[in-house]
Parts: sequence; C-alpha cells; structure tokens
Amino acid sequence: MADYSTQELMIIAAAREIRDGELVFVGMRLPITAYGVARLTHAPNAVGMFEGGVVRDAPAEETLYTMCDPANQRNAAWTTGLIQVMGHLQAGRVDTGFIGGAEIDKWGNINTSYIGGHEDVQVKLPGSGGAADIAAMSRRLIAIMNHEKRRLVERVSYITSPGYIDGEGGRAKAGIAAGGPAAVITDKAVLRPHGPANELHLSSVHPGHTADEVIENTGWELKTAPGMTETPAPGEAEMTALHQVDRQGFWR
Amino acid sequence: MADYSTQELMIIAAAREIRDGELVFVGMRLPITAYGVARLTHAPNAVGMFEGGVVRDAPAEETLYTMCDPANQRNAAWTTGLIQVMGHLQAGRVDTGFIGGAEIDKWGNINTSYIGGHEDVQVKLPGSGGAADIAAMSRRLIAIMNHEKRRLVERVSYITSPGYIDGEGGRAKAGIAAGGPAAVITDKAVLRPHGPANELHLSSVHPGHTADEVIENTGWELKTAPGMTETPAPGEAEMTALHQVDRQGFWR
Amino acid sequence: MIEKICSLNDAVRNLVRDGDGVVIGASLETAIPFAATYEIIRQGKKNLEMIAPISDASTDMLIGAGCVGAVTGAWVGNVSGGLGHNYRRAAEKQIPHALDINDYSNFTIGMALFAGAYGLPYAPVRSILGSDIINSNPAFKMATNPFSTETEPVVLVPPVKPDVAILGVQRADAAGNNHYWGSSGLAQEAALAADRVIIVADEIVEPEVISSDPSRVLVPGFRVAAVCHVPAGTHPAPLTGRWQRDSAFFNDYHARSRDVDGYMAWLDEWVFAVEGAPGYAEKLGERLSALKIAGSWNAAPANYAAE
Amino acid sequence: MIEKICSLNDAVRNLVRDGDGVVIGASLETAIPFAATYEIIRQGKKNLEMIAPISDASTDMLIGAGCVGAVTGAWVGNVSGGLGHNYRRAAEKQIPHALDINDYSNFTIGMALFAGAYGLPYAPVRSILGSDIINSNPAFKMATNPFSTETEPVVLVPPVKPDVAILGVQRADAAGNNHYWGSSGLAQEAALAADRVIIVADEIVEPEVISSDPSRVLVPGFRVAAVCHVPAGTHPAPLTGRWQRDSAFFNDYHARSRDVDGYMAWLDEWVFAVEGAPGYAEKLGERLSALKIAGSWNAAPANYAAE
Repeated sequence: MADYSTQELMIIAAAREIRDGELVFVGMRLPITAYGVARLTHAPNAVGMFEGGVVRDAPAEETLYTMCDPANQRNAAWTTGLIQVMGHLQAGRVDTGFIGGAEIDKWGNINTSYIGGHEDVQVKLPGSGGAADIAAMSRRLIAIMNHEKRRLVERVSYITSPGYIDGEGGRAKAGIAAGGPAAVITDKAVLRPHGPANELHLSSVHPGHTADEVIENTGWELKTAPGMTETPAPGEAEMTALHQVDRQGFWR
Repeated sequence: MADYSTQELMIIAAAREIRDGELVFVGMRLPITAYGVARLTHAPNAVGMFEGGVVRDAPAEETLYTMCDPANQRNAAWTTGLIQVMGHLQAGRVDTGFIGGAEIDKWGNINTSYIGGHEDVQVKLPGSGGAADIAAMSRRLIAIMNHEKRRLVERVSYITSPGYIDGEGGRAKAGIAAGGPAAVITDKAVLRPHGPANELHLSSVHPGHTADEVIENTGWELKTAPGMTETPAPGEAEMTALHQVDRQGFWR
Repeated sequence: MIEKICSLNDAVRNLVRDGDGVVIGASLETAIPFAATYEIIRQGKKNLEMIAPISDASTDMLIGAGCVGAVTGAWVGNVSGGLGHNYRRAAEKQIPHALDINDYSNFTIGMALFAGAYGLPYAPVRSILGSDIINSNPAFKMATNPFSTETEPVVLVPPVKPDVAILGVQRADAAGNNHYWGSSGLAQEAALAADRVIIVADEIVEPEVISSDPSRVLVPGFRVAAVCHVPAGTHPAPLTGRWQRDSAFFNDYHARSRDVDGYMAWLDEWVFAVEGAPGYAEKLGERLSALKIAGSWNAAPANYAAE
Repeated sequence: MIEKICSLNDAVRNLVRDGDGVVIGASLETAIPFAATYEIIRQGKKNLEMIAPISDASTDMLIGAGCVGAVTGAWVGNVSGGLGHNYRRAAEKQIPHALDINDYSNFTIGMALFAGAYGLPYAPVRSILGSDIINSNPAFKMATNPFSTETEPVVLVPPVKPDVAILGVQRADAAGNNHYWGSSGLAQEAALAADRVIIVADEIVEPEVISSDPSRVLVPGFRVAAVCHVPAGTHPAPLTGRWQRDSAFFNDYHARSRDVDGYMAWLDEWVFAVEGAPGYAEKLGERLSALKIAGSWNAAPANYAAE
C-alpha cells in the first residue's frame, strides 16, 4: 500500500471525479493539484479553468500557491479575463466545478459567508468569491472540506453556494436548470446525493476510518448509500502523478 | 484663396466640428481624414475611435481606405474589440460622432436601410452598421452627405439613425437622453438644428453656391438660420494639415 | 494534443451544414477569411443565415451565389463601393431568391453575440432607441429599466448563437490554439458563442509559439473544431502585419456585380475556375506579392518567465 | 502628449477622496498594487467603499486601518491564510468600526463592472439563483426572462462605477498608456467603469514601446489620470513575468493580524515606519531580490508593419 497523507488521498479522490475531455472549473488550493493528477492519469484531455482568467490544457510545472501565480500563467492555453472564463460557466459549458466550504448541509448547500446567518453574524467568512457562480452553473459540483460536526450541519445558516436547496426539485424551483453537488470529499469520507431528494449519503469511507466515526462527526443523521464502500487507496500511477505535480511535497 | 475640392472643403468643415480634448467616434471614409486634420490643427488632444476596435491619439501615417487597414492598426493607442469602443458610446463618453447617410429629413433622422420603407422596399441600402448606435448615443452628431432633393426629404421612409425624431422632445420621448445632430455637412452647405423643435436650418452656404440653390435642392421647405453666412473657405493651415493627412490626394 | 488540421475543403464540407447560422469574419473589414466564402460557394451550401456586424463584401458574394436564406446583422455591402448589388437584387427583386433580413446595429449584434458567448439570457441596451430597427426586427423586446426612478426605456437583445464561426488569424497551432493581433471587432464573442469554430490561419506554427504568449490567444484550442492553413486566406481583406487590403479587387467586384451576368462571370473567374485556395493565390500571382507586408514593426518583448 | 507621471503619494492625495468607491487591483490574486493600499493607509483616507472580486489581503488591511466604510465585492480575506481577521473583527464586533457589506459573487461583481464600463443599464445573469446573496444584498432585482416560454427567473445586476481604480501593470508610458499580460480578472472592466484611473507601473517606458503593440494595452492613456512608477509595487502579490508571490509575507500578515495589537504592530512596521514605496522596497532588501523573476520566457514576435 502506498504511503500517502489524508490530503493526498483527498486530492486523488477529487482527481477521480474529473472525466477525460471535460472542461473543469478548478478553483483554489487542493483542486489545482487534483486537476494536475487527473490530467496525468486518466484525463489527458481535460481542460482547466481558473476564475482569475487562466485556462490550461496541461498542469503547471511548479507547485502553485494561488491560481494567479506566475507559474500558472506561463505556458497557459489562454490568459484572459474573469468574464471570459466564468462566462463559460454561465453558458453551461463547464462539466465539473470545484469549491471548498466552511459549512455544508445535507442538501449540499454551502456557506462561506456568514456563520449564524446574515442578521446574527457569529463568524464572518470571506464570502463567495466565485463559489456561488460555480455551484449554480457547473453541470456537476465537487465540494471539498474538513469533516467536523460543526461544519456538516442539518441546515446552513446562509446559502452562499446552492446545492439542492431544500431537496427534491429545489434547484428547479430556484430557476437553476441542472447540476448540483455530485460529491463532497472530506478528510474522512466521500458523500454523494442519493434518491430523488438528493440528500447527501455516505458513499465511501476513507481507509483508516469507519462509517460510525463518519456518522458521529456529521451534524445530521447521515444515512449510508446502498453499496457503501471503502474509498480506494491511491494507486501507484496516481501517486506518481501526484508527486510529479506536487514536486515540493506541499500536500504530503 | 486656397485651391480645394468640394470634398476637401467638406473634410475641413467636418474637422472644425471636433473640439480639442474630445473623444470622437470617427466612422468611415471622409471623417477619417477630418479627424486627422483636426488633430493637426486646433484639436491636438482629440482621441479618435473606430468601431472595428481601434483607438488613435494621432492620425495614421498613410491614407486609409477603411478603418481596419493595417496603417490604422500600426501605432494605434489601442486595438481591441467592438464592444470596448462602442461601449464608450453607450456609457455617454463620446463627444462627437460622425455618420454618412443616403436620406435625411428635416428632423435629422437618417435612413441607410430601406428607401421606400421596410414594407415596400424600393432600394435596399446596406443597413445601419454602427450608425444607429452612433446617432443614438453620441453627445453630438455630425452627418455628412450629398445635397440632392431626393436625399434631403420631408420625412425619411425608415429611421435607421434617429435625429430629433419628430421634433421637440422627440428624443426624450424615445428614451434617448441627449445628443442629436449638431450639423449636417453637404457638398453645398452646412445645416444646423434651430429652435426648440430642432428643425434643420440652413446655417452656412459653401463658397460658389447660393442659398437659393441650396433651398432648391432640398426636399423640404428649408428655412435659413439667423446669422446665416458663407462657409469659411479652408485656411492655409487647414490645407497644409489636409495635405499631410491625405498624402496621396485621394480627396483632391 | 488533438490534431485539428484539415483542408478548408474538408472543414467546410464537414462543419458547415445547409441552414446553419454562419459567421465569416466578425472584425468588420479585417481578417475576413474570404477563402471560406469562396469554398462555401463552390460547395453550393444552401439557406445559410449569415451573421455579422459588417463582413465587407463576403455576405454580398454569398447572397448572389444563392447560398443565403437569411441575414442577421448590421450591414451588407461593399466597403469600397458602398452598396451591395447582390443584396439589393435579393431584397428588392428576390434574385436569386428572397431573403429574411434580421436588422441589427453593430452594437446590438455585438451584445447579441456577447450574450450568446457568455450565457446571458439577454442583454439590455440603450442603443437603437428611436430607430426603426426596433420595429423591423421582432427579435427585440422593449422594457423599462427597473433601476431607474424615471420611466427609462431599454431594448432587450436576445442571444445569438451561430452554428459555425469561421475566423482569420495570423497564426495557429495544430490543436487550434491561435494568435490574433490588431482590432478584433466581435471575433472573440462570435467564436465563443458558436457551436463550431473553424480557424483560417495565415501560418501554422509549433505549439510553443502560441503558448509563449497566452494573452494573445483569440480562441483557445479547446473551442476550435478545425484549423486550415490558407496563406493570404483573407484576401481581399487585410490582415494586420501580414496583408494589405486589395481595394482594387473590391472596386472591380463592385463594378462587375452591378448586373447578374457580370456577377456570374466574376464568380466563374474568381471562384469556380480556380482550384481552391491554392489556385486562387496562383491566379493572383504578382498582385498578391504586392499586397504582402514586408516591413517590420515588432511588438516590444513580453516576458512570461516564472522563476 | 499630456504627462501624467507623479508620485504615488501625490496620486493618492489628489485622486482618492474620503468616501470614494475604490478598486485596488481587480485581478484576484495578481497585480494588486499593494503600494497603493499602504499609501492610502498612511494618508488616513476614510469611509472608502472597497470594490473588488477578490483583492487578496489588501481589503483586510484597509479595514483594519479604519479606512473602509463599505465592502462591495465577492470576497475579503487572505488567500494564503483563508479568513481575514480585520474583516471578521469589523463585521462581528464593529472593530475598528461597522462596515456595510454589499455581497456579490465574482461573476456578478464582474457583470456589474462590465455594465458600468460599457453603459449597460443593468446586466441579467443566471448566477446567484438559489443563493442568499440575492437576499442579503438589496441591490439585485429579480425578473423573468421575457424571451423564455417557461417561467425562467433571472437576476438583474445594476452597474457599479468606481470613483477610482488603481491597477498594477508591467509597464506604462508617461501619458498613461500601458501594457499588461497574464490573467487580468476584471481589471479592464474596473478601469473603464471608473471615473479616475491610477496606473502603478513596474517600469516606465518610452511611448514607442507601448504603441509597438496596441493589442496588449490594458487601459488606453486617455482614460488614465495618473501614472506612478513603483518597481515591485504589487508586492506581496505577484506580477506575471516580473515578481513572484511572497506567500510567506501573507502568512506572516495572517498570523500577526489575528489580534488588534498584532495588527497594529504589523502596520507600524510595514506601513507607518517605512518612507513610502522606496522605503518599503529597501526594508524588503534581499527578500525582494529573491522574488524577482530573472528568467526569460519571451512572447513570440508579432509584426504590426503596414507596408
């Protein structure tokens, strides 16, 4: 079994969500590396978009700290403006979008704005950035976050980025045609929507963790999906690709 | 008295409409040269915009046949897209706009689309191009055309580019805040709006022509403006500038 | 890398379908890939909807050849000569057949393509107020600006999404990535709004040339369906830094297209009798050499190094 | 040519007024002219409305220094550290004072600046549907797409027009013409929407350098009010081809701004105790040299010759 960190497992789980030939809205931090791994393994024709105005058809050659670093500009397929890349989202052309989150609920709604809500602010988070746009307009959303009871809650106090809103038909009622969270990748598990209501269910548990532990650390009554399994450990090819993308071992 | 052609006189009359420091929407053909003359005489800080996506703060160094010619791109202040330059029009930043026309009426409305009207097409003209935009959104419009009875008509059969529409308050009723034709420069005279109704009046007659001749060649009962005068002949400095801009004597 | 290089003949055959909405050059008077105009005529495409702000004489040629069912744009003519004789004959006398004309101004077709490119449901504009364009084209809707305290009319422009956009550029690589410089009109909006993009490149270069300067990319390769290498493929339109405009060619076209027989003879001479783009360039011969820009006026260097 | 070169001190003194709507960098994490952030703090400007999609830690610094009355944008924090401690203190505890927060997403602030730049009455978008941003920011209006046969909600975004936009670029001439390359976020829209534009240039060049490549111009000189020569004026933000991001600086800021005293000490050290931009560069010393990009990765030549 390969030697890997939790973050490396999360990156590889995220990379697996990217399909070949897709247009991927990459976002910040961990997904930057996930895009690189996917590109070097099963998705050599995936194109990556970064909201600052960068499009890449090959991973950057150095570790990136932010999407706008010089290493992400050099050798890019296109450096342009925000409207040009986010316009691809609105035009329905983005297959997979990635976002992070501070608080998520069982319908996959994500709060990165106001813990406690807008009227009774307990913690002021940085805000949407591009997250609301990516969540509303990607065909498939992948969320990445830490698995803590206070973060995975019954109902978020403010929806920055819409998931399924209030369950069945929630997106359609809000006027959002399709999409919604396809996977929530945490440091303990992968959750996926299940059934017509699209409630998040436990889909796979990372090696070294148990379903009970995951349920215990979730703020709603987390149900397990049929066929719930263990998250496959990173394979050798995946780890090789990861080491190639994360040369300095930032995520080790 | 300088030796000049009618077209050269028209160019110089057009150049005089440009004020120093203005943002000028130049358009096609004759105004391209007028912008150059203004820039080299009384308006050294006038900036010229061309709807293809060119901005210049100095005239091109060769005679231009179209606004997009290589000589207009080289040494431009900005080469960009149509929305970037026409967006300046919509933002209300363009001081003076130039257009040509096949048919104009006494309210300064211009038809470059359908002679005979849309339902009974007698002559299909090329259409608006940018003219409708320039007419609706410049602070001050200068129209340039040949003075023929069939072209200067009581009422155009199709308004491509709005002037004062139906006279007093016409633009406001249509939702256009300000602007409108400030001068119509023909091969015989200069017409300007007069009075609250903004009806076009004879403002100056070109040397070698008479008011009677101009009135005779106008399709509505053309009134003369108070203080009607002769169009000043091109001065020496103006002709020198014109020869500098029109090196090959295209307009001679 | 997915190779997208093919002949213009193949690109038009496989990617332009009868009835398609087609953009051929969206930069008004420059970089119009007339080579594609000619190829579409040769292949006898039918019932096309030509979409453009101004594409100099390209649309007029296609109308006269019977390829066009509708015009969606701001202007059809011949920038050198003014009127487009084929456009007149079609609109006034249904020769060679009737046309649907969807009137726009340059700015409104621009915002329509912008909305199409970037997924806006529509674009509200302050232009064409007071113009009969609002009346003759039922595509527009009137509304009131809800942010204004006064009654302020605005015009709502629906998105336009071409099936195919064919664009001329200075250089491209085999994957369709390309560089364009000079005024670009609506070229980027048209390409990004389109379902399929065909790039007509004056020069094919190694991928490293394009990736050396990602801010000069007009359309990224992942949005491009085909790349065709056609040197001087924009003739008689100019291409910044590469080819002068052939104004005499436009004047000759204007004079000869004044009647149907003259146009047909012009068409035979310049389109049907030549073997594709190479034959056309050969026929131009010395004339083309004279239009070639030989001088140097080089862009100042820009460094993208990251370390 | 109208000369527009002045010191950053003068530009901020004369062009940034208390209560202004201000953009400092609109390209998210790159080309943010932090030198202007520091100068605004030094001059004690008050009640500014900071407008940006994401301007890394710049807005957080200004909030902590008491310069900010309102935030109109998508994100305030520190890209390296996540949360912005000063933003939290202001929003949660009104320290140093209360803030008006006008919530946007990146795309909606983008379309707001686009509408401001190009005179659209508003921009209809499909984004932020289903988000509480629609509820917490009353600037937005809901509407139904009149072009849809079904009931299709859209969000109407009103224009945003900053009083001042301050942008970092690689090079500019004395008349304010400038070149920028690399991802540009909303820099062009912000500049063209603004009443006054201040350019913070890493390098001042002869006018011929800029006019050699008019397609690389970010903001034409006629829209620029002042040009300030500040080498590395974006530090700690990166500038494509010129300067690396100083991530350690952001981490240090994040750690020290965790409480008010720590932030005040940081502010004394990095803003008040240094003499303007030159003093700041001097204090960075070797650290700045290490961030300088020394390599070459040059853009392929582009020819603009016309004959």
